[in-house]
Amino acid sequence: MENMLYVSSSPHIRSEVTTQRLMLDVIIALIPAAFAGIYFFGLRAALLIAVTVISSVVFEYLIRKMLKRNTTIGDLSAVVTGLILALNLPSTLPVWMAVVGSFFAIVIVKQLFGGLGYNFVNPALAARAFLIVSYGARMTSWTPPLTVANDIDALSYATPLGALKEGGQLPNLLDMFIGNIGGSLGETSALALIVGGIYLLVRGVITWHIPVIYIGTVGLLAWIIGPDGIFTGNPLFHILAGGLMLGAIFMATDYTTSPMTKKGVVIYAIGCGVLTMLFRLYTNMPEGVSYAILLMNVSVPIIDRCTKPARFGGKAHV
Amino acid sequence: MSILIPVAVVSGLGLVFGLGLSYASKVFEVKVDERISAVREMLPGANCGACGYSGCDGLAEAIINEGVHPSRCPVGGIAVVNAIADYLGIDEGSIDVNVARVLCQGNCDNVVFKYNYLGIEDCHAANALAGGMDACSYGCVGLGSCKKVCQFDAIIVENGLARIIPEKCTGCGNCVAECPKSIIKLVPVLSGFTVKCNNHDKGVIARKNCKVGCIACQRCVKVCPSEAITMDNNLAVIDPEKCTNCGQCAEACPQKCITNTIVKRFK
Amino acid sequence: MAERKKPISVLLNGLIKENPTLRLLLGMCPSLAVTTMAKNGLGMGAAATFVLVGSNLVISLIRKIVPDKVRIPAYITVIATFTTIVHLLLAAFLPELNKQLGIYIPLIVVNCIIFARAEMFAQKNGPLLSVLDGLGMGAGFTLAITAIGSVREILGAGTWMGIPVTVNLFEPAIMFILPPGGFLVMGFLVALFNKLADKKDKSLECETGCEAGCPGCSKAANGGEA
Amino acid sequence: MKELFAILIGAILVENFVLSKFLGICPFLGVSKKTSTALGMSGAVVFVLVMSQAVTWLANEYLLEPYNLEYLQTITFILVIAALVQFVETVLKKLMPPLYKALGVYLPLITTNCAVLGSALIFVERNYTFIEAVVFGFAAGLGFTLALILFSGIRERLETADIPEAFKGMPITLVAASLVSITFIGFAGLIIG
Amino acid sequence: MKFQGFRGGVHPPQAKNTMECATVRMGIPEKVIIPMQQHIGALCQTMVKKGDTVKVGQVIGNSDAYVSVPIHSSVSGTVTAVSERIISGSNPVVCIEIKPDGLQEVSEDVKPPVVDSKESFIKAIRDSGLTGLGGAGFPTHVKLNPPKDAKIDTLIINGAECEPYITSDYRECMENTENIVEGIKNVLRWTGIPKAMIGIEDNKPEAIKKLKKAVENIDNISVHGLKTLYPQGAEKMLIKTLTGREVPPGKLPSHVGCLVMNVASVAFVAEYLKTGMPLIKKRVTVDGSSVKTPMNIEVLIGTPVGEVFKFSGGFVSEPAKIIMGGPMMGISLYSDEIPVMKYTNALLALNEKDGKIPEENVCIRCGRCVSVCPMNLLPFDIDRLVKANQYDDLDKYNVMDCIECGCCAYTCPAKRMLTQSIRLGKDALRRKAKK
Amino acid sequence: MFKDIIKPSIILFLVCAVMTGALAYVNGVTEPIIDENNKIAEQESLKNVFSDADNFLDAKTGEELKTEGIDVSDNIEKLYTAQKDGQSIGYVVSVFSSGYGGKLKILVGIDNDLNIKGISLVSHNETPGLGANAANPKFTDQFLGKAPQKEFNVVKRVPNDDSEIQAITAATVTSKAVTKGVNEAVALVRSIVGGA
Ligand SMILES: Cc1cc2nc3c(=O)[nH]c(=O)nc-3n(C[C@H](O)[C@H](O)[C@H](O)COP(=O)(O)O)c2cc1C
Ligand SMILES: Cc1cc2nc3c(=O)[nH]c(=O)nc-3n(C[C@H](O)[C@H](O)[C@H](O)COP(=O)(O)O)c2cc1C
Ligand SMILES: Cc1cc2nc3c(=O)[nH]c(=O)nc-3n(C[C@H](O)[C@H](O)[C@H](O)COP(=O)(O)O)c2cc1C
Ligand SMILES: Cc1cc2nc3c(=O)[nH]c(=O)nc-3n(C[C@H](O)[C@H](O)[C@H](O)CO)c2cc1C
Ligand code: SF4
Ligand code: SF4
Ligand code: SF4
Ligand code: SF4
Ligand code: FES
Repeated sequence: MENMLYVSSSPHIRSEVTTQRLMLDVIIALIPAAFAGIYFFGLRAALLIAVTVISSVVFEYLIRKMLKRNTTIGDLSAVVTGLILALNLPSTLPVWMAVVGSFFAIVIVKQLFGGLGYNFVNPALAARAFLIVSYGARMTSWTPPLTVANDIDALSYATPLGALKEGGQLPNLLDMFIGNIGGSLGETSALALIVGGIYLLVRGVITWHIPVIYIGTVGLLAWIIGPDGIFTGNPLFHILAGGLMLGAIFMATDYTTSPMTKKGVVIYAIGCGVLTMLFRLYTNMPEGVSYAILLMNVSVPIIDRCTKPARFGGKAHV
Repeated sequence: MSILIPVAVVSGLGLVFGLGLSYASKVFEVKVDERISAVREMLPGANCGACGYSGCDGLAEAIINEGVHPSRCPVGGIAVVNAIADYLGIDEGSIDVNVARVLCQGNCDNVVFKYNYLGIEDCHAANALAGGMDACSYGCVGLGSCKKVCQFDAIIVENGLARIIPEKCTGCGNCVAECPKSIIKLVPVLSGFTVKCNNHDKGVIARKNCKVGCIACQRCVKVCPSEAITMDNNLAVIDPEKCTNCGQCAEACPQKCITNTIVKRFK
Repeated sequence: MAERKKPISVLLNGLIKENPTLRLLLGMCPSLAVTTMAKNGLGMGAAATFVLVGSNLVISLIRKIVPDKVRIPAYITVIATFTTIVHLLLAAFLPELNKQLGIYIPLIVVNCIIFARAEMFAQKNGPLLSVLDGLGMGAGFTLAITAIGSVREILGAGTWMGIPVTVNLFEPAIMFILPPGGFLVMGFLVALFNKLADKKDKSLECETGCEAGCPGCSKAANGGEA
Repeated sequence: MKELFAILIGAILVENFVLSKFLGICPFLGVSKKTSTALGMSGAVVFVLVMSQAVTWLANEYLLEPYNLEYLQTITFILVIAALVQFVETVLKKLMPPLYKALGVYLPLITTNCAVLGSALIFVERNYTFIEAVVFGFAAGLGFTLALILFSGIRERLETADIPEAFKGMPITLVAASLVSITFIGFAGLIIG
Repeated sequence: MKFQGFRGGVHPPQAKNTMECATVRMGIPEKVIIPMQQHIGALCQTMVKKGDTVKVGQVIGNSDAYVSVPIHSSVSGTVTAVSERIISGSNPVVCIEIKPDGLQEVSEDVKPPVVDSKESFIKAIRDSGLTGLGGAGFPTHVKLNPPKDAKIDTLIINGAECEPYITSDYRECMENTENIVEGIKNVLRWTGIPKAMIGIEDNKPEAIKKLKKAVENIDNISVHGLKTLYPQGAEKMLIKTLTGREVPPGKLPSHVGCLVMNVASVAFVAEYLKTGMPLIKKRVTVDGSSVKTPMNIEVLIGTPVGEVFKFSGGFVSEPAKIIMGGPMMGISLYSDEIPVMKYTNALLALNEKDGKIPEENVCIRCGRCVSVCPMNLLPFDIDRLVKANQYDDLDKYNVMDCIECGCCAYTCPAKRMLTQSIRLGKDALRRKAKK
Repeated sequence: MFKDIIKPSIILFLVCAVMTGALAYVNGVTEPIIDENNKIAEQESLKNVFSDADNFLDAKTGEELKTEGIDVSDNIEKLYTAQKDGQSIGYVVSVFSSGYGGKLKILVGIDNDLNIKGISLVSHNETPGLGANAANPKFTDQFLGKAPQKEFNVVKRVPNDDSEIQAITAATVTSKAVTKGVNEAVALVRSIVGGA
């Protein structure tokens, strides 16, 4: 034998799935939602998407360089973060604020904690929360979709949930399903998001547990706690409104910030659902998905700790 | 009046609490030995466990309760031992100041490899796979398991070989226990010439595997004026008690595996 | 404590090497709560310094006569007295600031810095050194929280000491004057300070600074494990 | 009853002592390294908060108010709390060693914990009744517990994270606290009752 | 019978290219190298020295220890060396090198054993040199003689062969069906176990059919098709699938009334009782991307793997990695001088592309490792602690339960070396326990 | 006995006594000043919302008003009477309302003709930059002038008439809370002065 052989510990084969491939799949799955956003909110939406994605990648590159670490933009997770952040922004947001959001997501939430896999809250969502807290007015000035823009006062267009809170005119469910309503540029079209979600399911990137249980919990609670007493709610309205679809399919499922075990995932998804409805119904904020997911992110370490799988052939140890 | 009432209220409280607390501490008194915490304070606080107790707290307890001698702590050195001995009024005893030494010079340039290792950077991990990638099965694997356990940053691994910085090493022995090849030895700081090799293979094999390994040619044995060198299963060993640091062995060694490791600081 | 301490080094100690806020991480609550504005930092710092100096002085004077059993209540009484005095003075002469600082003024009494200095320093040293230590620590505290306040005010409100400074540069991010901003700015400043301050001296870094058994320090954490 | 519930939820979620009121930060940062220690500390804090709220309320009602001595609140409260804590500690040590082992080490740390004195000052400010004050103390303790437990889980995870050198230790802990605090802002607008 | 199954598992590509390759017998090699430890248990002492002549079946290594088996010469010839070599573990093992004389003269000790009681049966099994042929290499006579208080009610015959590439057990089932059935009967008879179950993964329908036919008329032997899912063949999983019982941590199959034997092991029992020829040869699958003609070969134990490859027709490309065993559990060899041993069931030669292991990336907490681990462990967490040198916290994670199946590392998208990390953790815990 | 119990107690007693003595002294000095400060501050804040007045009579609390048979909502804290040259020219109402971050306290100055003279947010816990902007004159000035017959209404666009109040962007909750407080204050004064 002339050449030196490789020696390594078993197993000697690895599956085809790679981090990069998973992230690429998420990007592909988000494309319908991104296009829906551009369709309904115009080129401004496209600009915001481009800006957040590029700035996220650039920040990721620069901060790793600064910290003298290897470059990780190749794993595409920064692209996912940028894309999801963009979909969470109103299309009117000043561009520089979107860049600040990317900075917060990538540098403070992700890389300060060690980068991919180490952050304990969802970077894109934390950045959104940061922007809401910092620039509340800008983050809640919704414009109507281009398709309905001409006849209504542009400045005060309400999202479905906003309208529910303020007693405005509720949009019809079909518009909500297609995305012909106000809101963040990527959250309005349930259709596009579901298409993406099915792609992720088929590719095995996510399992059905989080989206289905999350959305199911919201629907159930919406039905139970109706406006006219118990069991009078309209689950479909709450399911299609706000950022629930985007949140349940793409954000609550983020690996890094969701539990590791099946049991944990169930608790987590139910928690997300309950908190979402708590925020929607019992706070002054019309929308609760972001904070619900963030709060459950924060609880993940404890959930993980309490849901260690039972030992094979015996009781769980500690 | 405006002064009397407040004074009465607060100092009344003070009196009540003073009485209550003093009384309670008398009634509910639980003895603790202050000496333990005093000794604990004097120990270095590295919690390295080199003394064989559960960290410095453990040793402090053992010193007081079991009469263990303070020189059990190899880390603090004479100063700490003296301080504790003074405090407890006991004999200082003697402590050997030891320093760790890696008995191998087989870095990536010197040693021949037998395979291409793909795996975790850890000596135990590589060692589990056919004894590591070095053709010499006695030598330093060079993936730094020792470095990971040294709390004093005294070990660096360069070019596939661990090296100990004697100025930083406290002789705690953690690395000695960790090395899968058992090639780190604690030696008295003042010992000078050392055979930096651990290879017990026959000369031919040793020469084939490593450029700087001991090939058991016995030249050092012959040249040593104080008969301090013996052969142990194909490996030269220097007895520090007998060694006079004359350095003739180092010159005689064709493989250059005897070196003067005495450190300036200790001279 | 055999070695003699130099008054100057005692005074300067608190500024950087053992900066109570950024190095020893004592008295975190006021450092975070009142620092929404630089001005509050100054006010809070001055108030705390007054209490520190006063209590250090009194405690170093009475340290020999107070028996161990009632040491804690006695010291606390002293500290509480000075705190109340400050509170009353503020209410009388600077009512605006008093309102801004709210319950954090009476809370100076439980500020770990003060108790820690009483236990660590005044307890063991004479009045002169104790006063200097109080001054140094107080100055360090003031400096630190004014710095935190400045950063938060500039980023979060676009003003400094109430003066607009960023008018057209950027829209201030309100988060910085809310609780999360406090933690964030503090985190960055501590990181910066660790980098600036004596690098070799790692052990001091937050973990083992306080010997008074103050909550912030590792003794608390380790205590639970033992 | 509804009032009490509002106080309870309010103090746990909306005005969480640690995350939005900045009270009790020192133990929050100091004792959150391990979930087990966090549990111990939380237990001790809840215990002391409930006891001290009761005692300080009584002291305020029957010693200070009758004589118009409100300005002595600080000194009286802190004295009462210090004595209480020390007394409890001594008694526990002797009578209930297991409980002392679990809570004891934290007790002395609590005297200098803003949360205890802070909640006493707050009940005065808000004119709470005895029951309300005690419930408030209990809820504040629970809020502290919630924050501490969640945070300890996160910190255990940070333990093995690959954090930049300058941020290792306290700085990253503070940044993490900031993020947790952002998430709690979600509760800020909770309409209770 | 209901499929109970186990949790987790993975589906690596099967690559069973040699299913239809009937076993070819390889001749006598240039030299054989026989290590004195080919089993779990005590090392054997050498019974011969350099220069001695030995015959086929002659005992050349033995030990007084109970958990150990004798080692026989697989050739007749002259001992040319007795020396320590590194095989695959960290410590060198004494090996006897024999130069065959080509005559294959059989030792006079080789004769059918007289078996008339359980004791004599156990003794015969020990003398046969049989250690588990399923890959673990545990001395079979120890297994067959469980502690008195263990009531064994089921003999499980492991024909799962869940690893990719390997088909040697399948060939065993196809070519040696009678011996398998007879071996089972023998074991049942002498150990008093009432029934036997044969488990075979359902990607081998022919074998299932054939064995079903063979046991048609036997009441207490049944054949079960198993879902094709790695690591179906691991004994704890197999027991769970076939009987629904879970072997508790740290306990043996006998704890739940089971005894697991590989198909080749039982077939060998039958053969030995008939002929008395000890374990000197092994059926080995030769495959992999560098191998020209994948095939099943019957090889004399001690044959250097290089010669086996040469016999199979050599390589299409320079191999970058040689694996003894399957790709999931096998050991990668550093040299082609390493001999085939009793437990060797496959030899794989992989080319550069297949042989290289991708670089580790950071864990993205995807949870895949957790969901595939058949032992319900948290591989990412163990890995995290091991990498951080935090061995103290490791006890809580049941590290010792890991069966090193490799599912976690196989499935990890970040390509983390989880199984190796866990081995390291086990190693550290063992060292700690020793201290 | 003495050393263990009595002595510590005496010392603690003495420390407390001395310290409290000092405190009581300081309090003696500062108390009048603080009281004075508070009074001035109160007058100032009242004057802020009713600059025409030169004196404010001591307040009546909501409870007291109730006993006088005036219909007041629970949110009314106090009612001050504003005087000019000894003549009552109007009222200042201190009213609570619940905003985004909890209670708001609002002072509303209203003259006898139901003209709103001034509004100020005395204390609130609203989010800086959002709800807190309700304290800005930009928002509060919308209320000045004659109180509408019905009530003030919050709208999210440019107001059409004087009874409409434009909400602060993204702080509708606060805007509504302030408006509700003002409406209650107006209702109270209306019931006192009658009709107009
Ligand atoms: C120390 C030790 C003792 C064992 N003792 C027995 C035994 O008494 N009875 C038995 O049936 N198997 C025994 N085994 C064998 C195991 O049950 C098992 O077959 C062997 O470890 C291989 O497992 P695997 O093939 O799943 O890898 C023992 C194994 C070891 C390592
Ligand atoms: C992950 C794993 C996979 C295994 N796969 C098989 C297999 O496919 N076939 C087999 O006979 N033994 C397999 N084994 C070994 C069995 O656990 C067990 O040791 C063997 O069946 C016992 O029989 P033996 O002692 O006759 O070898 C596997 C072990 C492990 C840990
Ligand atoms: C962190 C945060 C703080 C907020 N603060 C206030 C506030 O102080 N006052 C307020 O009216 N709304 C506040 N809001 C917004 C409300 O939740 C709600 O969105 C808004 O009042 C609805 O008004 P709009 O219809 O004008 O958007 C805040 C929201 C967030 C997320
Ligand atoms: C299914 C899936 C969902 C993801 N969702 C998010 C997300 O909501 N926000 C985000 O910043 N990154 C997301 N990522 C990318 C990546 O996991 C994330 O940046 C990590 O949290 C960084 O450590 C997602 C990745 C995957 C595979
Ligand atoms: S080099 Fe070894 S003996 Fe020396 S301090 Fe480090 S671990 Fe201890
Ligand atoms: S000395 Fe030992 S532990 Fe250190 S690198 Fe070499 S082989 Fe590894
Ligand atoms: S190798 Fe161990 S940890 Fe990994 S899947 Fe298999 S049993 Fe689980
Ligand atoms: S499979 Fe790999 S990336 Fe996924 S959780 Fe496990 S170790 Fe992490
Ligand atoms: S300052 Fe608040 S607990 Fe220390």
